[in-house]
Amino acid sequence: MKDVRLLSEPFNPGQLVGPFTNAHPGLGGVCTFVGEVRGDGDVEALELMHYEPLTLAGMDDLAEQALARFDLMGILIAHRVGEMRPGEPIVLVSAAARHRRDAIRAVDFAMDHLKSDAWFWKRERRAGEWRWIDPRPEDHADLERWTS
Amino acid sequence: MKDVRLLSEPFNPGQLVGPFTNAHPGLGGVCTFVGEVRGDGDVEALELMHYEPLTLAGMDDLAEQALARFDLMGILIAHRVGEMRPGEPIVLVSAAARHRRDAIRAVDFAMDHLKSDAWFWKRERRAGEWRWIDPRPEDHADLERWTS
Amino acid sequence: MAVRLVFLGKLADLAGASERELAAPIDWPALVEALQGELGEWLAGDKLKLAVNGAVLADKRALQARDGDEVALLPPVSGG
Amino acid sequence: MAVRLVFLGKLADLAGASERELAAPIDWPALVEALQGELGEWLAGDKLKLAVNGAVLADKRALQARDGDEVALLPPVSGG
Repeated sequence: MKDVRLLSEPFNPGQLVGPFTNAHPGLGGVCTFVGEVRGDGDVEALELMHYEPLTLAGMDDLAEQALARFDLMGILIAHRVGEMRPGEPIVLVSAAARHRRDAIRAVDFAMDHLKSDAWFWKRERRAGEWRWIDPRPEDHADLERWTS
Repeated sequence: MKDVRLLSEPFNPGQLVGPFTNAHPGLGGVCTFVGEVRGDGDVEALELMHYEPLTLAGMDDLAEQALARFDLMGILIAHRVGEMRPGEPIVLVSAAARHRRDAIRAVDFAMDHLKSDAWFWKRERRAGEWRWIDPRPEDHADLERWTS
Repeated sequence: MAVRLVFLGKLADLAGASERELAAPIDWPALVEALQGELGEWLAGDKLKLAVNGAVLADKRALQARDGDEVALLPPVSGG
Repeated sequence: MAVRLVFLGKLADLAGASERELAAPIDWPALVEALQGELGEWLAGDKLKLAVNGAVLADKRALQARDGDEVALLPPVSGG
Protein backbone atom coordinates (compact mmCIF):
# COMPACT_ATOMS: atom_id res chain seq x y z
CA MET A 1 0.00 0.00 0.00
CA LYS A 2 1.25 3.45 -0.92
CA ASP A 3 -0.25 6.39 0.95
CA VAL A 4 1.09 9.89 0.25
CA ARG A 5 -0.46 13.00 1.76
CA LEU A 6 -0.01 16.73 2.04
CA LEU A 7 -1.73 17.95 5.19
CA SER A 8 -2.70 21.56 5.75
CA GLU A 9 -3.86 21.02 9.34
CA PRO A 10 -2.13 19.64 12.47
CA PHE A 11 -2.13 15.85 12.61
CA ASN A 12 -1.83 13.15 15.24
CA PRO A 13 0.84 10.60 14.23
CA GLY A 14 -0.90 7.73 15.98
CA GLN A 15 -4.07 8.29 13.97
CA LEU A 16 -2.11 7.73 10.77
CA VAL A 17 0.17 4.90 11.93
CA GLY A 18 -2.55 2.80 13.56
CA PRO A 19 -4.67 2.30 10.43
CA PHE A 20 -1.53 1.97 8.27
CA THR A 21 -0.27 -0.86 10.50
CA ASN A 22 -3.65 -2.57 10.55
CA ALA A 23 -3.79 -2.43 6.75
CA HIS A 24 -0.81 -4.84 6.56
CA PRO A 25 -1.66 -8.09 8.31
CA GLY A 26 1.25 -10.51 8.34
CA LEU A 27 3.90 -7.81 8.61
CA GLY A 28 7.06 -8.32 10.58
CA GLY A 29 7.42 -4.73 11.65
CA VAL A 30 6.66 -1.09 11.11
CA CYS A 31 9.24 1.65 11.36
CA THR A 32 8.01 5.20 11.77
CA PHE A 33 9.77 8.52 11.93
CA VAL A 34 7.91 11.60 13.10
CA GLY A 35 9.65 14.96 12.78
CA GLU A 36 8.49 17.94 14.77
CA VAL A 37 9.08 21.64 14.30
CA ARG A 38 12.06 22.44 16.50
CA GLY A 39 11.86 25.55 18.63
CA ASP A 40 15.47 26.49 17.91
CA GLY A 41 16.29 29.67 19.77
CA ASP A 42 13.47 32.11 19.32
CA VAL A 43 11.60 30.54 16.40
CA GLU A 44 7.95 31.44 16.81
CA ALA A 45 6.56 29.77 13.70
CA LEU A 46 7.54 27.92 10.56
CA GLU A 47 5.77 28.13 7.24
CA LEU A 48 6.10 25.53 4.56
CA MET A 49 5.12 26.58 1.07
CA HIS A 50 4.51 23.96 -1.60
CA TYR A 51 3.51 23.76 -5.25
CA GLU A 52 1.14 20.88 -5.43
CA PRO A 53 1.77 19.74 -9.04
CA LEU A 54 5.42 19.19 -8.14
CA THR A 55 5.35 18.60 -4.38
CA LEU A 56 2.78 15.83 -4.26
CA ALA A 57 4.05 14.21 -7.46
CA GLY A 58 7.59 14.28 -6.05
CA MET A 59 6.49 12.63 -2.79
CA ASP A 60 4.61 10.00 -4.75
CA ASP A 61 7.69 9.30 -6.84
CA LEU A 62 9.77 9.03 -3.66
CA ALA A 63 7.32 6.46 -2.27
CA GLU A 64 7.62 4.48 -5.51
CA GLN A 65 11.42 4.59 -5.30
CA ALA A 66 11.30 3.25 -1.74
CA LEU A 67 8.93 0.45 -2.76
CA ALA A 68 11.26 -0.49 -5.63
CA ARG A 69 14.44 -0.33 -3.56
CA PHE A 70 13.35 -2.12 -0.37
CA ASP A 71 11.20 -5.16 0.27
CA LEU A 72 8.18 -3.36 1.69
CA MET A 73 4.55 -4.22 2.21
CA GLY A 74 3.61 -0.55 2.30
CA ILE A 75 4.78 3.00 2.80
CA LEU A 76 3.08 6.08 4.20
CA ILE A 77 4.49 9.56 3.65
CA ALA A 78 2.64 12.52 5.14
CA HIS A 79 3.93 16.09 5.20
CA ARG A 80 2.47 19.24 6.68
CA VAL A 81 2.25 22.46 4.70
CA GLY A 82 1.26 25.92 5.85
CA GLU A 83 2.08 27.60 9.14
CA MET A 84 3.21 25.52 12.11
CA ARG A 85 4.32 26.13 15.69
CA PRO A 86 7.30 24.55 17.46
CA GLY A 87 6.35 21.10 18.73
CA GLU A 88 3.87 20.33 15.95
CA PRO A 89 4.52 17.25 13.80
CA ILE A 90 5.73 18.30 10.37
CA VAL A 91 6.54 14.99 8.70
CA LEU A 92 5.72 11.32 9.16
CA VAL A 93 7.13 8.35 7.27
CA SER A 94 6.05 4.80 8.07
CA ALA A 95 7.25 1.67 6.33
CA ALA A 96 5.80 -1.80 6.85
CA ALA A 97 7.88 -4.83 5.92
CA ARG A 98 8.26 -8.48 6.69
CA HIS A 99 11.81 -7.84 7.90
CA ARG A 100 12.84 -4.97 10.09
CA ARG A 101 15.93 -3.86 8.19
CA ASP A 102 13.89 -3.02 5.08
CA ALA A 103 11.44 -0.99 7.14
CA ILE A 104 14.17 0.95 8.96
CA ARG A 105 16.22 1.63 5.83
CA ALA A 106 13.18 2.74 3.83
CA VAL A 107 12.35 5.33 6.50
CA ASP A 108 15.98 6.53 6.56
CA PHE A 109 15.98 6.77 2.75
CA ALA A 110 12.68 8.61 2.51
CA MET A 111 13.60 11.09 5.25
CA ASP A 112 16.95 11.95 3.64
CA HIS A 113 15.17 12.69 0.38
CA LEU A 114 12.30 14.62 1.93
CA LYS A 115 14.68 16.82 3.91
CA SER A 116 16.83 17.74 0.94
CA ASP A 117 15.12 17.53 -2.43
CA ALA A 118 11.40 17.64 -1.81
CA TRP A 119 9.60 20.61 -3.33
CA PHE A 120 9.14 22.73 -0.23
CA TRP A 121 10.12 26.29 0.54
CA LYS A 122 10.43 27.18 4.18
CA ARG A 123 10.47 30.35 6.21
CA GLU A 124 10.77 31.02 9.92
CA ARG A 125 9.38 33.80 12.05
CA ARG A 126 11.65 35.18 14.76
CA ALA A 127 10.75 38.30 16.72
CA GLY A 128 7.87 38.88 14.33
CA GLU A 129 10.08 38.78 11.20
CA TRP A 130 9.73 36.11 8.53
CA ARG A 131 12.93 34.88 6.88
CA TRP A 132 13.29 32.32 4.06
CA ILE A 133 15.52 29.33 4.78
CA ASP A 134 18.25 28.38 2.33
CA PRO A 135 19.09 24.75 1.57
CA ARG A 136 21.62 23.18 3.96
CA PRO A 137 24.78 21.56 2.59
CA GLU A 138 24.44 18.70 5.13
CA ASP A 139 21.16 17.72 3.52
CA HIS A 140 22.85 17.17 0.19
CA ALA A 141 25.57 15.11 1.86
CA ASP A 142 22.83 12.92 3.34
CA LEU A 143 21.48 12.28 -0.14
CA GLU A 144 24.78 10.93 -1.38
CA ARG A 145 24.43 8.00 1.00
CA TRP A 146 21.87 6.55 -1.43
CA THR A 147 23.57 7.07 -4.79
CA SER A 148 25.48 3.80 -4.90
CA MET B 1 14.53 9.72 29.67
CA LYS B 2 15.14 5.99 29.77
CA ASP B 3 12.07 3.75 29.91
CA VAL B 4 12.55 -0.04 29.79
CA ARG B 5 9.68 -2.45 30.23
CA LEU B 6 8.82 -6.14 30.12
CA LEU B 7 5.12 -6.52 29.37
CA SER B 8 3.17 -9.69 30.10
CA GLU B 9 -0.04 -8.46 28.43
CA PRO B 10 -0.82 -7.23 24.88
CA PHE B 11 0.05 -3.57 24.37
CA ASN B 12 -0.98 -0.76 22.07
CA PRO B 13 2.11 0.90 20.53
CA GLY B 14 0.44 4.31 20.26
CA GLN B 15 -0.29 4.34 23.98
CA LEU B 16 3.44 4.01 24.70
CA VAL B 17 4.78 6.29 21.95
CA GLY B 18 2.39 9.19 22.57
CA PRO B 19 3.42 9.83 26.18
CA PHE B 20 7.08 9.13 25.34
CA THR B 21 6.99 11.78 22.60
CA ASN B 22 5.22 14.29 24.82
CA ALA B 23 7.84 13.76 27.52
CA HIS B 24 10.50 15.29 25.24
CA PRO B 25 9.52 18.84 24.30
CA GLY B 26 11.99 20.42 21.90
CA LEU B 27 12.80 17.19 20.10
CA GLY B 28 13.52 17.11 16.41
CA GLY B 29 12.08 13.69 15.82
CA VAL B 30 11.07 10.32 17.15
CA CYS B 31 11.85 7.06 15.41
CA THR B 32 9.86 4.00 16.42
CA PHE B 33 10.04 0.38 15.41
CA VAL B 34 7.22 -1.97 16.30
CA GLY B 35 7.71 -5.67 15.65
CA GLU B 36 4.77 -8.02 15.44
CA VAL B 37 4.55 -11.78 15.75
CA ARG B 38 4.69 -13.05 12.18
CA GLY B 39 2.23 -15.73 11.20
CA ASP B 40 4.83 -17.63 9.17
CA GLY B 41 3.20 -20.67 7.69
CA ASP B 42 1.09 -22.35 10.29
CA VAL B 43 2.39 -20.71 13.46
CA GLU B 44 -0.47 -20.60 15.93
CA ALA B 45 1.30 -19.01 18.87
CA LEU B 46 4.67 -17.82 20.09
CA GLU B 47 5.87 -17.97 23.66
CA LEU B 48 8.69 -15.85 24.95
CA MET B 49 10.32 -16.99 28.16
CA HIS B 50 12.51 -14.61 30.13
CA TYR B 51 14.57 -14.58 33.30
CA GLU B 52 13.90 -11.22 34.84
CA PRO B 53 17.22 -10.70 36.70
CA LEU B 54 19.04 -11.01 33.38
CA THR B 55 16.43 -10.00 30.82
CA LEU B 56 15.38 -6.66 32.29
CA ALA B 57 18.94 -5.80 33.38
CA GLY B 58 20.17 -6.60 29.86
CA MET B 59 17.53 -4.37 28.26
CA ASP B 60 18.40 -1.58 30.67
CA ASP B 61 22.07 -1.93 29.78
CA LEU B 62 21.18 -1.84 26.08
CA ALA B 63 19.25 1.40 26.62
CA GLU B 64 22.29 2.88 28.39
CA GLN B 65 24.55 1.83 25.51
CA ALA B 66 22.25 3.54 23.02
CA LEU B 67 22.17 6.71 25.13
CA ALA B 68 25.97 6.70 25.29
CA ARG B 69 26.47 5.98 21.60
CA PHE B 70 23.92 8.33 20.02
CA ASP B 71 22.86 11.87 20.78
CA LEU B 72 19.43 11.07 22.21
CA MET B 73 16.92 12.86 24.39
CA GLY B 74 15.34 9.59 25.41
CA ILE B 75 14.83 5.94 24.62
CA LEU B 76 11.95 3.57 25.24
CA ILE B 77 12.37 -0.20 24.98
CA ALA B 78 9.35 -2.41 25.63
CA HIS B 79 9.22 -6.16 25.06
CA ARG B 80 6.43 -8.65 25.46
CA VAL B 81 6.89 -11.91 27.32
CA GLY B 82 4.53 -14.84 27.63
CA GLU B 83 2.28 -16.29 24.98
CA MET B 84 1.38 -14.26 21.91
CA ARG B 85 -0.66 -14.73 18.74
CA PRO B 86 0.39 -13.76 15.20
CA GLY B 87 -0.26 -10.07 14.64
CA GLU B 88 0.35 -9.02 18.23
CA PRO B 89 3.09 -6.46 18.89
CA ILE B 90 6.09 -8.16 20.48
CA VAL B 91 8.67 -5.36 20.66
CA LEU B 92 8.72 -1.59 20.54
CA VAL B 93 11.76 0.70 20.47
CA SER B 94 11.37 4.47 20.32
CA ALA B 95 14.21 6.98 20.28
CA ALA B 96 13.78 10.74 20.59
CA ALA B 97 16.55 13.02 19.39
CA ARG B 98 17.16 16.53 18.18
CA HIS B 99 18.40 15.16 14.86
CA ARG B 100 16.75 12.37 12.93
CA ARG B 101 19.84 10.30 12.12
CA ASP B 102 20.56 9.68 15.81
CA ALA B 103 16.98 8.57 16.41
CA ILE B 104 16.93 6.22 13.41
CA ARG B 105 20.34 4.70 14.13
CA ALA B 106 19.56 4.19 17.81
CA VAL B 107 16.45 2.19 16.89
CA ASP B 108 18.41 0.13 14.35
CA PHE B 109 21.13 -0.53 16.97
CA ALA B 110 18.71 -1.48 19.73
CA MET B 111 16.69 -3.79 17.47
CA ASP B 112 19.78 -5.66 16.23
CA HIS B 113 20.81 -6.27 19.82
CA LEU B 114 17.36 -7.23 21.06
CA LYS B 115 16.90 -9.73 18.23
CA SER B 116 20.19 -11.50 18.80
CA ASP B 117 21.59 -11.22 22.29
CA ALA B 118 18.72 -10.32 24.58
CA TRP B 119 17.89 -12.89 27.26
CA PHE B 120 14.82 -14.46 25.70
CA TRP B 121 13.97 -18.04 24.87
CA LYS B 122 11.32 -18.55 22.26
CA ARG B 123 9.08 -21.38 21.21
CA GLU B 124 6.41 -21.69 18.53
CA ARG B 125 3.29 -23.75 18.39
CA ARG B 126 2.42 -25.37 15.06
CA ALA B 127 -0.36 -27.92 14.71
CA GLY B 128 -0.62 -28.01 18.49
CA GLU B 129 3.09 -28.83 19.00
CA TRP B 130 5.47 -26.49 20.81
CA ARG B 131 9.03 -26.28 19.45
CA TRP B 132 11.94 -24.24 20.84
CA ILE B 133 13.62 -21.84 18.40
CA ASP B 134 17.36 -21.90 17.98
CA PRO B 135 19.38 -18.70 17.49
CA ARG B 136 19.67 -17.57 13.86
CA PRO B 137 23.11 -16.95 12.32
CA GLU B 138 21.78 -13.83 10.54
CA ASP B 139 21.09 -12.25 13.89
CA HIS B 140 24.71 -12.54 14.88
CA ALA B 141 25.79 -11.06 11.55
CA ASP B 142 23.51 -8.08 12.29
CA LEU B 143 25.33 -7.51 15.56
CA GLU B 144 28.69 -7.19 13.88
CA ARG B 145 27.50 -4.03 12.19
CA TRP B 146 27.98 -2.25 15.52
CA THR B 147 31.36 -3.55 16.63
CA SER B 148 33.49 -0.87 15.00
CA MET C 1 -5.92 34.81 -23.23
CA ALA C 2 -3.48 34.56 -20.33
CA VAL C 3 -0.54 32.65 -18.88
CA ARG C 4 -0.49 32.35 -15.11
CA LEU C 5 2.86 32.87 -13.36
CA VAL C 6 3.26 31.22 -9.94
CA PHE C 7 6.00 32.52 -7.63
CA LEU C 8 7.38 30.12 -5.05
CA GLY C 9 9.34 30.77 -1.87
CA LYS C 10 11.08 34.12 -1.62
CA LEU C 11 10.06 34.99 -5.17
CA ALA C 12 6.52 35.45 -3.91
CA ASP C 13 7.86 38.18 -1.62
CA LEU C 14 9.78 39.81 -4.44
CA ALA C 15 6.76 39.68 -6.75
CA GLY C 16 4.50 41.00 -4.01
CA ALA C 17 2.04 38.20 -4.82
CA SER C 18 2.06 34.44 -5.29
CA GLU C 19 0.55 34.70 -8.78
CA ARG C 20 0.43 37.06 -11.70
CA GLU C 21 -1.14 36.86 -15.16
CA LEU C 22 0.60 37.76 -18.39
CA ALA C 23 -0.90 37.96 -21.84
CA ALA C 24 -0.36 34.74 -23.83
CA PRO C 25 1.73 33.51 -25.49
CA ILE C 26 4.93 33.82 -23.43
CA ASP C 27 8.39 32.66 -24.47
CA TRP C 28 11.72 33.26 -22.73
CA PRO C 29 12.40 36.75 -24.11
CA ALA C 30 8.87 37.79 -23.20
CA LEU C 31 9.27 36.52 -19.64
CA VAL C 32 12.62 38.32 -19.23
CA GLU C 33 10.95 41.47 -20.54
CA ALA C 34 8.08 41.11 -18.07
CA LEU C 35 10.13 40.54 -14.92
CA GLN C 36 12.32 43.40 -13.74
CA GLY C 37 14.58 44.14 -10.79
CA GLU C 38 15.44 41.36 -8.37
CA LEU C 39 12.94 39.01 -10.00
CA GLY C 40 14.73 39.56 -13.30
CA GLU C 41 18.08 38.78 -11.67
CA TRP C 42 16.70 35.52 -10.26
CA LEU C 43 15.28 34.62 -13.66
CA ALA C 44 18.63 35.14 -15.35
CA GLY C 45 20.55 33.21 -12.68
CA ASP C 46 21.43 29.51 -12.63
CA LYS C 47 19.44 28.65 -9.53
CA LEU C 48 15.94 29.36 -10.79
CA LYS C 49 14.02 26.64 -12.60
CA LEU C 50 10.79 26.91 -14.54
CA ALA C 51 7.94 24.43 -14.70
CA VAL C 52 5.12 24.53 -17.22
CA ASN C 53 1.94 22.85 -16.01
CA GLY C 54 3.90 20.92 -13.38
CA ALA C 55 6.71 19.73 -15.67
CA VAL C 56 10.15 21.18 -14.91
CA LEU C 57 11.93 22.47 -18.02
CA ALA C 58 15.38 21.03 -18.67
CA ASP C 59 16.23 24.29 -20.49
CA LYS C 60 14.21 27.18 -19.17
CA ARG C 61 15.23 29.35 -22.15
CA ALA C 62 13.12 27.02 -24.34
CA LEU C 63 9.97 28.24 -22.55
CA GLN C 64 6.84 28.26 -24.70
CA ALA C 65 3.65 28.99 -22.76
CA ARG C 66 0.25 29.38 -24.29
CA ASP C 67 -3.13 30.54 -23.15
CA GLY C 68 -4.18 28.63 -20.02
CA ASP C 69 -0.68 27.42 -19.19
CA GLU C 70 0.75 27.78 -15.69
CA VAL C 71 4.41 28.74 -15.40
CA ALA C 72 5.98 28.22 -11.97
CA LEU C 73 9.16 30.08 -10.96
CA LEU C 74 11.10 27.76 -8.65
CA PRO C 75 13.98 28.97 -6.49
CA PRO C 76 16.10 26.30 -4.74
CA VAL C 77 14.01 24.20 -2.35
CA SER C 78 14.69 24.32 1.37
CA GLY C 79 13.46 20.75 1.77
CA GLY C 80 10.84 19.45 4.16
CA MET D 1 18.68 -24.81 53.54
CA ALA D 2 18.25 -24.89 49.80
CA VAL D 3 19.56 -23.63 46.49
CA ARG D 4 16.94 -22.93 43.85
CA LEU D 5 17.69 -24.07 40.29
CA VAL D 6 15.90 -22.21 37.49
CA PHE D 7 15.65 -23.90 34.07
CA LEU D 8 15.31 -21.65 31.06
CA GLY D 9 14.10 -22.41 27.56
CA LYS D 10 14.18 -26.02 26.48
CA LEU D 11 15.88 -27.01 29.72
CA ALA D 12 12.56 -26.44 31.49
CA ASP D 13 11.07 -29.13 29.25
CA LEU D 14 13.97 -31.50 29.96
CA ALA D 15 13.72 -30.86 33.71
CA GLY D 16 9.93 -31.26 33.62
CA ALA D 17 9.65 -28.04 35.66
CA SER D 18 10.95 -24.50 35.55
CA GLU D 19 12.43 -24.72 39.04
CA ARG D 20 13.88 -27.31 41.39
CA GLU D 21 15.41 -27.11 44.85
CA LEU D 22 18.66 -28.77 45.88
CA ALA D 23 20.15 -28.97 49.36
CA ALA D 24 22.74 -26.24 49.96
CA PRO D 25 25.59 -25.76 49.43
CA ILE D 26 26.08 -26.61 45.75
CA ASP D 27 29.33 -26.48 43.83
CA TRP D 28 30.09 -27.70 40.27
CA PRO D 29 30.64 -31.39 41.13
CA ALA D 30 27.44 -31.42 43.19
CA LEU D 31 25.45 -29.90 40.33
CA VAL D 32 26.86 -32.40 37.83
CA GLU D 33 25.92 -35.15 40.26
CA ALA D 34 22.38 -33.83 40.62
CA LEU D 35 21.58 -33.45 36.92
CA GLN D 36 21.42 -36.61 34.86
CA GLY D 37 20.54 -37.54 31.29
CA GLU D 38 20.04 -34.83 28.71
CA LEU D 39 20.21 -32.12 31.38
CA GLY D 40 23.61 -33.45 32.38
CA GLU D 41 24.78 -33.36 28.77
CA TRP D 42 23.69 -29.76 28.44
CA LEU D 43 25.46 -28.89 31.69
CA ALA D 44 28.71 -30.44 30.47
CA GLY D 45 28.51 -28.77 27.05
CA ASP D 46 29.96 -25.42 25.97
CA LYS D 47 26.66 -23.75 25.21
CA LEU D 48 25.14 -23.69 28.66
CA LYS D 49 25.91 -20.80 31.00
CA LEU D 50 25.17 -20.46 34.68
CA ALA D 51 24.08 -17.38 36.60
CA VAL D 52 24.04 -17.05 40.37
CA ASN D 53 21.55 -14.50 41.66
CA GLY D 54 21.40 -12.85 38.23
CA ALA D 55 25.17 -12.67 37.64
CA VAL D 56 26.46 -14.85 34.79
CA LEU D 57 29.53 -16.86 35.76
CA ALA D 58 32.60 -16.42 33.55
CA ASP D 59 33.64 -19.95 34.52
CA LYS D 60 30.65 -22.11 35.38
CA ARG D 61 32.91 -24.75 36.94
CA ALA D 62 33.72 -22.25 39.69
CA LEU D 63 30.11 -22.42 40.90
CA GLN D 64 29.62 -21.90 44.62
CA ALA D 65 25.99 -21.59 45.69
CA ARG D 66 24.81 -21.27 49.25
CA ASP D 67 21.51 -21.42 51.03
CA GLY D 68 19.06 -18.97 49.47
CA ASP D 69 21.01 -18.56 46.23
CA GLU D 70 19.31 -18.90 42.85
CA VAL D 71 21.22 -20.73 40.11
CA ALA D 72 19.88 -20.23 36.56
CA LEU D 73 20.73 -22.70 33.78
CA LEU D 74 20.90 -20.71 30.56
CA PRO D 75 20.87 -22.37 27.13
CA PRO D 76 21.63 -20.12 24.11
CA VAL D 77 19.10 -17.32 23.79
CA SER D 78 16.81 -17.20 20.78
CA GLY D 79 16.65 -13.40 21.01
CA GLY D 80 13.58 -11.20 21.12
